[in-house]
Amino acid sequence: MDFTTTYVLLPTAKIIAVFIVVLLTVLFLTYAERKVIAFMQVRLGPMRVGPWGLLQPIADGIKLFLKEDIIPLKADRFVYWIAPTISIVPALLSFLVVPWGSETTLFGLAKQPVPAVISDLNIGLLYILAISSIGIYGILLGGWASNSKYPLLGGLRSAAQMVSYEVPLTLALVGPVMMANTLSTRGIVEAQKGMWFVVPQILAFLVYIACAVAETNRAPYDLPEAETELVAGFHTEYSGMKFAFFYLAEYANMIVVSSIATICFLGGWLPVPGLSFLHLPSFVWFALKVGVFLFGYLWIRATYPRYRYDQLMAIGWKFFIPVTLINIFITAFFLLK
Amino acid sequence: MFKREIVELNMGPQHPSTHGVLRLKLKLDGETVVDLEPEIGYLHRGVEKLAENFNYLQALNLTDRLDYIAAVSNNLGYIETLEKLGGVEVPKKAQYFRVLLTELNRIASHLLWLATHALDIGAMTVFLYAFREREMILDMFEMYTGGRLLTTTFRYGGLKEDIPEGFDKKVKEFIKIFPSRMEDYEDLLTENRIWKKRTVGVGVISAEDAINLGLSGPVLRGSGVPYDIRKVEPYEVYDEFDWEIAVENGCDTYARYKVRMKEMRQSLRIVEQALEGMPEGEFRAKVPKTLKLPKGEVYHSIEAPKGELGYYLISDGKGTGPYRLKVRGPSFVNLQGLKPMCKGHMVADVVAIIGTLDVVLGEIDR
Amino acid sequence: MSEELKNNPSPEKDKKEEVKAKKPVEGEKPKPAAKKVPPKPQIVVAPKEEPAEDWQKELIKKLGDDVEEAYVSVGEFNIVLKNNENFIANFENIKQHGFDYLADISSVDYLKFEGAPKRFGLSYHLYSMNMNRRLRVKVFLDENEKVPSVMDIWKTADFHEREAYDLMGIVFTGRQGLKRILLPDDWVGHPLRKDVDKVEGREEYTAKLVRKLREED
Amino acid sequence: MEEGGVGVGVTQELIDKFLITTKLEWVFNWARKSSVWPMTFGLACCAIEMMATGASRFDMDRFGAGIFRATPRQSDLMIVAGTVTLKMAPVVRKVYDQMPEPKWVISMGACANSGGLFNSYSTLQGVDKIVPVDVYIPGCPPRPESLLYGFMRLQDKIMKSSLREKYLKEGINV
Repeated sequence: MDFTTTYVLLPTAKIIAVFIVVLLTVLFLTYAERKVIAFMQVRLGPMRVGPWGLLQPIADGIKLFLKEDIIPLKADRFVYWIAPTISIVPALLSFLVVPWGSETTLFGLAKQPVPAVISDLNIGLLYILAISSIGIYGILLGGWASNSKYPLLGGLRSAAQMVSYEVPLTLALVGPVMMANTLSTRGIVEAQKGMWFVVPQILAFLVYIACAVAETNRAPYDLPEAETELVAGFHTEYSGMKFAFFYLAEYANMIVVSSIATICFLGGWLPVPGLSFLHLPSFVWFALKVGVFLFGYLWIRATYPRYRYDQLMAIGWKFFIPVTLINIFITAFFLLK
Repeated sequence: MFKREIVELNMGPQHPSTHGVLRLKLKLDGETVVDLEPEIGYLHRGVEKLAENFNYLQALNLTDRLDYIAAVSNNLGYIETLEKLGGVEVPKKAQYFRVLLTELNRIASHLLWLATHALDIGAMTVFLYAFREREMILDMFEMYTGGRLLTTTFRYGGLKEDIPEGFDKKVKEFIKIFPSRMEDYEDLLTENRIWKKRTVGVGVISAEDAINLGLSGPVLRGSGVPYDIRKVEPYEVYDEFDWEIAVENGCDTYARYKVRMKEMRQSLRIVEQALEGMPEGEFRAKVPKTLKLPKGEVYHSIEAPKGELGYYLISDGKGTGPYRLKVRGPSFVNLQGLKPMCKGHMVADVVAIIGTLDVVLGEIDR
Repeated sequence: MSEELKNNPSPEKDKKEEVKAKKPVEGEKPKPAAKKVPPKPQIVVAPKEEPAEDWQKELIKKLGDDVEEAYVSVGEFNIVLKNNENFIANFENIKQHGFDYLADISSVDYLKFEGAPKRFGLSYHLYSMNMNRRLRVKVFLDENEKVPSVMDIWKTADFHEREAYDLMGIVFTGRQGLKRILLPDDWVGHPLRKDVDKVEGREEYTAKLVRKLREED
Repeated sequence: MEEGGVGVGVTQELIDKFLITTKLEWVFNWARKSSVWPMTFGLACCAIEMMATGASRFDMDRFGAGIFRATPRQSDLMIVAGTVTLKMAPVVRKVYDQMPEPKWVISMGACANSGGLFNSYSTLQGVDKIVPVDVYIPGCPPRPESLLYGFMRLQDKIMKSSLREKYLKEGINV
């Protein structure tokens, strides 16, 4: 393969493919959310816009794009403007190291199969964690720059929440990393060929799920935007496209954390043990697993009430962190043996 | 290095969880409430003044719109006040049917409370489940009165018209379905750890304070005071049924939640008995076409879903309408409990406490 | 109308009277109505009776000279108190008598009411949780006459008194924060007074509001 | 929002020259009508029926209008559900001003339309005195079906709206 294909054409093709797929998934995740929750709530959900309401997210998108963009008079204009961008860009950047399958030829573009990941960094997991920490600045700055009280409270809540939950989230991922002995996302998946890490790392897995929900501000940890308390939380003052960015970032983050869960605990693109005779393409397995997580998100949202701010902090620091630490010790003990 | 600052936060009148147009001026230290001042009157429609300009029947329409969630209860209280002053005997059948409808309304009102309270705390599915059952009750109202929400149900001396055919079938169906639906809500909430965390120990008020503040209804009964006007001063035919007052001793939001849940079950019991024991006969006593009441005054209170609903009626004996009609709305008085309940709690708890007080602004502002 | 009732008693009447037997006056009430001559409209007055029960007599005795009038009407026990220096002490007395629950304070404008001693009136509706009794304490006030607040005895009086001030213009002394509660702060007048029309002040206020909104645009 | 720019008078010619209408406008209108997010703005009795409209039996989400936003900044439609009192009127106006364009107002129920039953000293006689209303729904309170019908009429109105006419009518700063 020549230089251009390897270093320019292939990566570009991968980036475009991933970007389109992610954006489409995000869009239809909003549709799925409304539809799934509607069925759980004995309703029908969107059904008038296009067949089965399938065009709903597109209509929403166009409408938000066309909406008047209000910047409050007292807001810090530059920070106010840049906050949504800070929010969404890291969310999309995280997909750089998410392996969506084993190998791909990119519809014949590549002559030999190449790894189905944009870039197989040897510190992939660390990269995701680092990048996704930046996203919180978007929320924090957005809340602050609005110069209004509800967004400020929302911003403060999210800052505290994210800082608290980043720690157990990271610690929960240490277990799988120790077992795989690598930080590369592909490496972690490949290490699970014998047994998925969800079995030995069940503690870490449960903590990870709980923290991931908190990290993405979803119910029952949706305090930064708790509608009934803070009107709309940090994005109360945002309208139109800027609000849409926050909205998209939230859903993109959901996909990111679901992907990490799939990679670290559920064997990534590997087929479900016992079902490998189906011979499904690897990216289908990956998508299915991520889908299960996303469905879980919606299910939780439809079921649980919301935590209170101080209670959320309490379980984060007093329960999740000790549990993950214990898990690390246990893992280390067995690995040493 | 850091300066502690008390932040003033305006909650409402346009806020999703103030149940209408209640406005709270909060003083916050971080997220902790230091002080709070409810500001009301954003729905003050001058009901009492209008009643003086209306005749007795027209004023009945106004009572619908006080506590618009429990219009039937309001009608009942008002009509009974008139009947007390006029001294008319209501036929047994009308009394039974009044009890039946009022208790159905109590269930509907509590369902709406449950829906909004749960939504405020973040459990959105309960909201939609509760509305589903509420629609069944509204269907019955519609069948009898023609209105879903505002019913203008009863008339001086009895009922507006006879009970329609097929009404009992609908009630029976509801009685059959409702207990299992109650289980559903309880499954979602009662033992839910998050729900308990959000409600236990939140908004505590002692029985003494509650009486001193004039609180009534489930809020008072949640503090262990068995004050239910249906039992202590029975009106209509409540003393003929077998039921219990729902009381809890927790004094907190969770206790009040349990009181209302129990009350729905008790109401269903009364509905069942009222339907079974429904006597035959006249549905309305013989009363003159234009109503004129003797000169005098009367205060009559009933147990509305929110608490003691009292009407103070003065008649000058001349006009065909009230000389003065004062409404003692339970929510108006219960709202005074908000301040002592909220102090020292967090913003999120304020939302829960407003929900647990179950205030309706139509009744507060009148 | 009660006359008609007497002539055509409903079959359930007897039982109903049993139920309500504990209320003293229920039986006597139709009497004055019976005197009524149908073609000539004439004011029927709900009768007033002497208080018969022991606790009622005891309470009247305890309050002594401050009681202007005490009677039972439509089954309700009324005490009319004088608005004098003992006002608060009397209420404390009443509370010690078991009336621990203040249900309501209503303000009334008696301007067009025949036979009222003074223009305004306040009715305190009290209830005793332990003994299950009700009591109405009334006090009559002249225009611009002030009345002491009972907020120190029952905290619940706060909203009620503010409402009476807002809508009727009755001023309570000895309390904090007596300001408008239902109407906007810049409202002029007290709408529940009988000499105020039901729409008085609305058009002016609306016009002011619309003008203000126009200016802001 | 308050960006001014150089004011130039709008002429028919200018608009015909610069505005691509028809097809694109159809897409815009379609998107707008399919995604009308109402604001949770209950005032009185009608608010309960508005809630019922959003709940399981009537389900406004079918029309894509199920996302009730709590903040005016993110909503497209204000349903004035209930009596507007004089004390509340400035707040209603303020909330309306906070909504981003394009925005619509449904006046729900007799009180919001004309004051209804409450011809008294403290009520505003019709919300149209302070905000422009697109659709009036009669009833006291209107049934959820009425609200849905009113909402569909609003959708029709949105479909018929045209930028060209709007700019010609109001004038625009180019």
